[in-house]
Amino acid sequence: MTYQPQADFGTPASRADETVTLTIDGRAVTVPAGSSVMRAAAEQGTAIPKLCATDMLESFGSCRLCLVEIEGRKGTPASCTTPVEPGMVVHTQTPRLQQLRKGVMELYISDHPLDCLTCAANGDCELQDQAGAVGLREVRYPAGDNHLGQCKDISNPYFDFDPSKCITCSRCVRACDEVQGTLALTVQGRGFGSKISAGLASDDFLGSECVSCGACVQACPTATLVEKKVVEIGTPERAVVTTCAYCGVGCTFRAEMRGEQLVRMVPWKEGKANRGHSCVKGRFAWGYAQHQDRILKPMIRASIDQPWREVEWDEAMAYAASELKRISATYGKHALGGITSSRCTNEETFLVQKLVRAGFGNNNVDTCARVCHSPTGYGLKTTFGTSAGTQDFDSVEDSDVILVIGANPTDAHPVFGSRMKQRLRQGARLIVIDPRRTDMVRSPHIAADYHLPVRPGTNVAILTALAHVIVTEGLADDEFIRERCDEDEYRHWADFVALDRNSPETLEPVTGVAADLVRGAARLYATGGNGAIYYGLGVTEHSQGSSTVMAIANLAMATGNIGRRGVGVNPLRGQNNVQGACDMGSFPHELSGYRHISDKAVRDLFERDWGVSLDPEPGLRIPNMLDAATDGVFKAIYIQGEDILQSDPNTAHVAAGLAAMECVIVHDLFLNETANYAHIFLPGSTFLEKDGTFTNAERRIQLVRKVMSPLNGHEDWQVTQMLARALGLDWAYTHPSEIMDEIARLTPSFKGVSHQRLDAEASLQWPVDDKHPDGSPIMHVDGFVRGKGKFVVTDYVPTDEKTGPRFPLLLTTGRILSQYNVGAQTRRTANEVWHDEDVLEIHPVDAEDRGVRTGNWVKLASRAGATTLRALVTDRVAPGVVYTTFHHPETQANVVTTDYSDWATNCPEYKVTAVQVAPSNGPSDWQQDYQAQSTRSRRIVQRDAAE
Amino acid sequence: MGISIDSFYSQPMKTIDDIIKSHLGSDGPLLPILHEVQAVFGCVDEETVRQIAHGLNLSRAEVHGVVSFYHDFKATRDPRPVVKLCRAEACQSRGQAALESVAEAASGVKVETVYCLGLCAVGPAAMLGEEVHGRLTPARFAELLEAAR
Amino acid sequence: MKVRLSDDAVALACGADAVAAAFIAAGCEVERVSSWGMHWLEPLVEIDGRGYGPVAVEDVARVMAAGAVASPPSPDEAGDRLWGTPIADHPFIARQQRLTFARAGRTRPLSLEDYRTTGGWQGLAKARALGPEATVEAVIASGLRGRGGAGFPAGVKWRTVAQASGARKYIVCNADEGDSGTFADRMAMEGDPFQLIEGMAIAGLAVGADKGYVYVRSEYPHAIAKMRAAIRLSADLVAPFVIELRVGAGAYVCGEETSLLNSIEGKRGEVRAKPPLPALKGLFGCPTVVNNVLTLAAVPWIMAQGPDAYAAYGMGRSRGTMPIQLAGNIRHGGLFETAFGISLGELVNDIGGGTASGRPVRAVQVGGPLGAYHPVGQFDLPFDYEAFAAADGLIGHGGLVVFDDRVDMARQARFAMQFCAAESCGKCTPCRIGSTRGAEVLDQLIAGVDVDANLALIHDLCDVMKSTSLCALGGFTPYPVMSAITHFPEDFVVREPS
Amino acid sequence: MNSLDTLIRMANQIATNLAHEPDPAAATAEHIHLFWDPRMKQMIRAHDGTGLCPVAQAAIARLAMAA
Repeated sequence: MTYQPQADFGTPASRADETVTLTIDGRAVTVPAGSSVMRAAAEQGTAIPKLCATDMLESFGSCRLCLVEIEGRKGTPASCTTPVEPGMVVHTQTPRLQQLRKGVMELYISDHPLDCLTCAANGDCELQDQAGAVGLREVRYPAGDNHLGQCKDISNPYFDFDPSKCITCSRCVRACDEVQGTLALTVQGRGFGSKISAGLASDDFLGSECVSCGACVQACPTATLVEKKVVEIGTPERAVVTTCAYCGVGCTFRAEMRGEQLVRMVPWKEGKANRGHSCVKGRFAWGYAQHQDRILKPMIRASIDQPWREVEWDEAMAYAASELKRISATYGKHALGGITSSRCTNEETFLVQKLVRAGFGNNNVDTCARVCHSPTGYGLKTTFGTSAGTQDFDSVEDSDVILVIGANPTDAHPVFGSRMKQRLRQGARLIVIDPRRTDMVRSPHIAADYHLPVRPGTNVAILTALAHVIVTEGLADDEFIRERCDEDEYRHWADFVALDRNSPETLEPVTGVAADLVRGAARLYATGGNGAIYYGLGVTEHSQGSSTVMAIANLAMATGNIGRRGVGVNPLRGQNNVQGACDMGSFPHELSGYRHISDKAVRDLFERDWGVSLDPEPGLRIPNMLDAATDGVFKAIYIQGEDILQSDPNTAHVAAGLAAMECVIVHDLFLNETANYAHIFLPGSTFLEKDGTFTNAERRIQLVRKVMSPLNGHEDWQVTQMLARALGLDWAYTHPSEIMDEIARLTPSFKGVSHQRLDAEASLQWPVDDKHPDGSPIMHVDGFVRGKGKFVVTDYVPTDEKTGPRFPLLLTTGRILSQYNVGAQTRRTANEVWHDEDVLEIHPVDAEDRGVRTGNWVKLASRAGATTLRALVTDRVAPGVVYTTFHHPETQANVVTTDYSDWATNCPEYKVTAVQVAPSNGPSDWQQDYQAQSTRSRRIVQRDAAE
Repeated sequence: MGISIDSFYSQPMKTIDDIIKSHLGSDGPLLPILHEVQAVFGCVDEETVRQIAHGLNLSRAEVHGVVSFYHDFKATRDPRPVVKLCRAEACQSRGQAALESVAEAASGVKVETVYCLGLCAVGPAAMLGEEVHGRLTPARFAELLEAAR
Repeated sequence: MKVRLSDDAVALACGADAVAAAFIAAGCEVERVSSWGMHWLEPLVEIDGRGYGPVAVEDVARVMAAGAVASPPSPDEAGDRLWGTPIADHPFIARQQRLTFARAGRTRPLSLEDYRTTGGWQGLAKARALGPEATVEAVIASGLRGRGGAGFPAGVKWRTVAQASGARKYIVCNADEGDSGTFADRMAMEGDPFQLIEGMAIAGLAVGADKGYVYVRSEYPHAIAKMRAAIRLSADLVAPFVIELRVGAGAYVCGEETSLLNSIEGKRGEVRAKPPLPALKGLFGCPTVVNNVLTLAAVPWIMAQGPDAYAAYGMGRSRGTMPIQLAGNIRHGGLFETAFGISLGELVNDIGGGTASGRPVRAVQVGGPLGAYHPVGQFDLPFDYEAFAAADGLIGHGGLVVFDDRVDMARQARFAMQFCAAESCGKCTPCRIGSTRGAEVLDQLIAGVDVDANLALIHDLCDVMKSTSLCALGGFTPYPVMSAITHFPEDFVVREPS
Repeated sequence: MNSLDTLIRMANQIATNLAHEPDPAAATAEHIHLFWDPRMKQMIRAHDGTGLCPVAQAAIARLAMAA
């Protein structure tokens, strides 16, 4: 296979419905009105020379290579900025045009180093290509003023900037503006002195506002902005399209390879989730896949105080099977359980839950969605009838009012965050409900119309106050409610929210948000046109997480903001395959497609297909498993791709639960923190090493393709299958596509899904069934899945977690752009340069009270535990609120979080912990103990050494 | 005339934030702000760029791009008085070249090039502050530079 | 004794303030008025309609003495002095057809009373009575074309904006007059600011815009001050139309309309590709009329006197009058407004009186730094957009810069490239790199290196710049360069090493 | 906190949050029925009710009847 760059049509596609027919070089071509002449030519297969134009960016018209002649018009207009007109007759190749293009190219080359043969972009350089295309042979200009020999900026860990090679096409600047929306780049100076600058003259890329999304590098037509990996490895030779394994946006990439080496990840322009964009994680932070910390051989040990011993796969499987059987025989089958991973593929997840249900013989299976979006599943299923968001990402383009609550898209879902910012810059209005002043509240060109800095833990109160305004001021969409919802339930709900005790004024002391702000925001959301709600873990990770989701659904229904583009209720999923893991039946109470395990007809279907009988009772959720373990009745667990010790709340409790088990099987890339308590370690494979599918936050199922062989020898589904076979199950899948066929066979909403179709159609959004053969970008269009929309009264119930004299501050936790979740991947990449430790954000007033300054070490203590970290004094957080991330095991923010959880789903209350902050000199006791234990439990006796 | 650019802009003791705030009501206020900052502080330095970017909710790259585009805005303060000498065609045709040796010899005064002051029938012309001078001869130009110091 | 004396920048540059102070010290009442536009006579003093100029401080007593008698004696000095004859009868004034500059020299620039009593606000009143559509039609019927250089019919542009849909609409007055050899915009703003304001208000009424911007270059502090004051004084009269003044910041390219819009928006003054036309998507993305000062300043007269009266002046498709600016090495430099059609030779020799130096005229650059250099052989060219275009030239903003026989045309060609390099916004390649290369190639030519090859190269470069540049800066810089080479080839041959 | 305490807290939490349902005790019982593992249900049924709010107590009683 030879390397082909992605097709570039020069200017963005027009979305017009009408078409225009014109003639280009003697051939008729029909394109949407509003297309450029350049795009029309490209669609016809005629490549007009160009340098400043690329279809990711609006036309600019600066390079002057794409000139054409149009009959009846003077001169030689640029084809990128000239829109098509009916009957236009265009000539793209005439002697006159060739002469002019050559003349322009001669100017370019007169200020460009002549080092193509040693240039990193040799063979992958548009300037080189175009110089050839216009037939430039010599440069006649005398040696003159030039930009050669300028210093390179190598400050960014992933790419270099060499201004000597810059042709000042502004593609990087425009990509930063138009695609990413950060506007970190500019042209400095003017005329011949124009120079690309990252921020101020004294800034370099690393020190600038650049978020390292790489859009500029992708846009650069020369080697001016070039990945260090391209310099190191060489230009790619082939490309494989696959899906990113970081967040729930589900970006698709071309993994561009040279031999077996991954050179770069280039966002795939056809990808409907990301439309050719990426963030610093997806594009650059894949080095963990080759990191030396990866464990490639299975390991076992009899007890956790022993060192690990490398073994062959057979031995590991035999040992695991014997332990599981022993424990089942000794303690009963309910002493076993498993955890599926939202990082793994649908197929792998499906197999793990199948192993638990069919192999372990119980329903003790759960997934990490438990600790993030389980309330979404519960809340949206209850109100709408489906456990998923209602829209596709494109929908935001039609939103007039965007309400973001408990989400920080620019950091946690950056590619969608950029889409949202694009829409906001087009004029959509914005409401942000968040305890922190996130970048959505205010960052260049983005300013929320309303920021409601809600006190952590009072989301339900503020949403009810919004509903109060909508109902009492007559802003509800009565027609929608009458037609689409259960009216009795609506009236019940409306009477409740209309109570005085739910008014913004009454609730002001509870939420800490001024009543007039709440009223303004409610009016805007209800009357501002298409209103779309986007939310994240700031909604779900509360003791009333499920109520909050339902309160959001109530608001959307009350205002008629459901069932069309531009509106809806949109959970921003944390992990790449949270949606998929939930879809695949990872929860203990339901089988794939959200069908309750108690439903006999559903069970029958699976029992027939799998040839087993299923337990009709729900199994244990993760926290219940840990409780049962400390009770001594839960003894063995198979954990695929999740580090519960670091990610789950109340670390001490998690540790105690794990320590109480007799067989902990960790299946992961690295010896993670949980593995400190494991007896069997099964090496995992990265997303680059396997086939399968991920399902993103918009229910979009996309293929993950193997771009390289698994370093450990086996894809994760194969490992699970080996374990199943060792336990005596007769599984014989030869490819993940067969697993998907089984999923489709057993799951109505996946009926039309197959790898073959996904390969041909790039993606499908479930449900894909007889009623929606091509999938469902928008849900509940004609009616709710459950029939009538259900209004649920959500009374505000304060969390039991209370501040008091001992713990006067409220801690809330979240993510940062450059790191991901527990950091297992990102900490093993150069992303560390941006965030190499978790810090505690604290308001200046609280900091001053405690004598704390930025950079000081502080002790962060709750009733659950204490840790130390450094402080960052900032008014991004309100007084009384502190904030940190949980990316670093050295900090372990979850030592501090409690085991309080959502009433309906047990999703932990990560977002509200009463804490105290005090100056500190060193690590907490826990940290010291943990460090010692962590070192001890990571000892490995290598197989060769052992013999 | 009682109204001049200098008197309009120079309101002493104004801070950068005062200047930004006083322009927030208008659309596209960046150039007026930069003019006022330049007039009051003699330059638009990097710290000021950061402040303006923050105040207007722009990226600092954007503000830097604008500041560096326009010759009226200086990154650093030069305390010398500035004499803008027209070096455009109309003044050339009227013997402007004869002033060059005087300009080169200038000390304590910064001679900047300007292309046209709109005094094209009475050139060669120059401007000190907002005081315009036409029909310059080398001797008169030397006097002007001397007086400006 | 009441003495009238201009406070226009050109008068100030020639020492008018000191002269005024001397008259005041001598007990006279001094009234500061606009400039008549006879720049060689500044400072020009008027007493009872009779003129004295140029007047220096030491002449004050003599002027007062002469002004005190009914028919003053002729001046002792020979040459171009004016001494006691009625200014309005001076041939330079008498030969003009002053419509836009009808008030020049006659009124106090910031006097609302002077403005009203000389016909001010009649055009706006008429437009208000006629309504938007009829106003647009009147401007179309007048044949008024954009005076900034491009010569696009103003009324047609207005109609486009009037018919465009947009949340808001704007009137933008391009007062970024940066061409060497031009000063008509400056004089209009300094001398008759209310007329421009009235023109903008009429435009706003015609297209449905309620906001206007005047973008003045920072090199014109006096125009800025006058306009600011006039805007404030007339705010109630043009309401609800609101005018805001913006000051440029040292960028010639901001005279290009899209670059100017970017500058008002607070952006780098980079040129935008067209389409979209500013008329449809201009300032802040809204439909926008961008007109030059002289275009807008012509409108009140057109509305007050009727479009036919205006169209009666001129020739061909160039209707009305053009305020022509006679500059550079010319004996009678200043502002000469006349109907289109007058020949270049008449302007330079008959009206301008030849060179100021008294030496033979060698070249006249018409239309600013992007205009062609014309030899004496082209003096029969009529002042008309099409005629100049046919001669590979342009009338631009109507400025003429006269050079005598000492000019080195190779150096002028090099200067054109250097100017383009200094003022290029840097967006498009031919202008950004081509101007620098052009100056370098011309350096080689001046040094006598590879003359034939470098002449061929400069020819090719000019062709590329002219045909491929994004805006007129890069696109028209070849005009002075190529005209110099074409009409003055002797300056581009190998020279003896000096 | 031992497991029983956790279950009591959970049951109370569910009851509190379902207080606006037409029959809160029935809704609470249904919720526990649908989402709790049998061992958890058994443990709370076996408990004497101390610490449970009245609605939760009623719900557990129904759960016991249904079992």
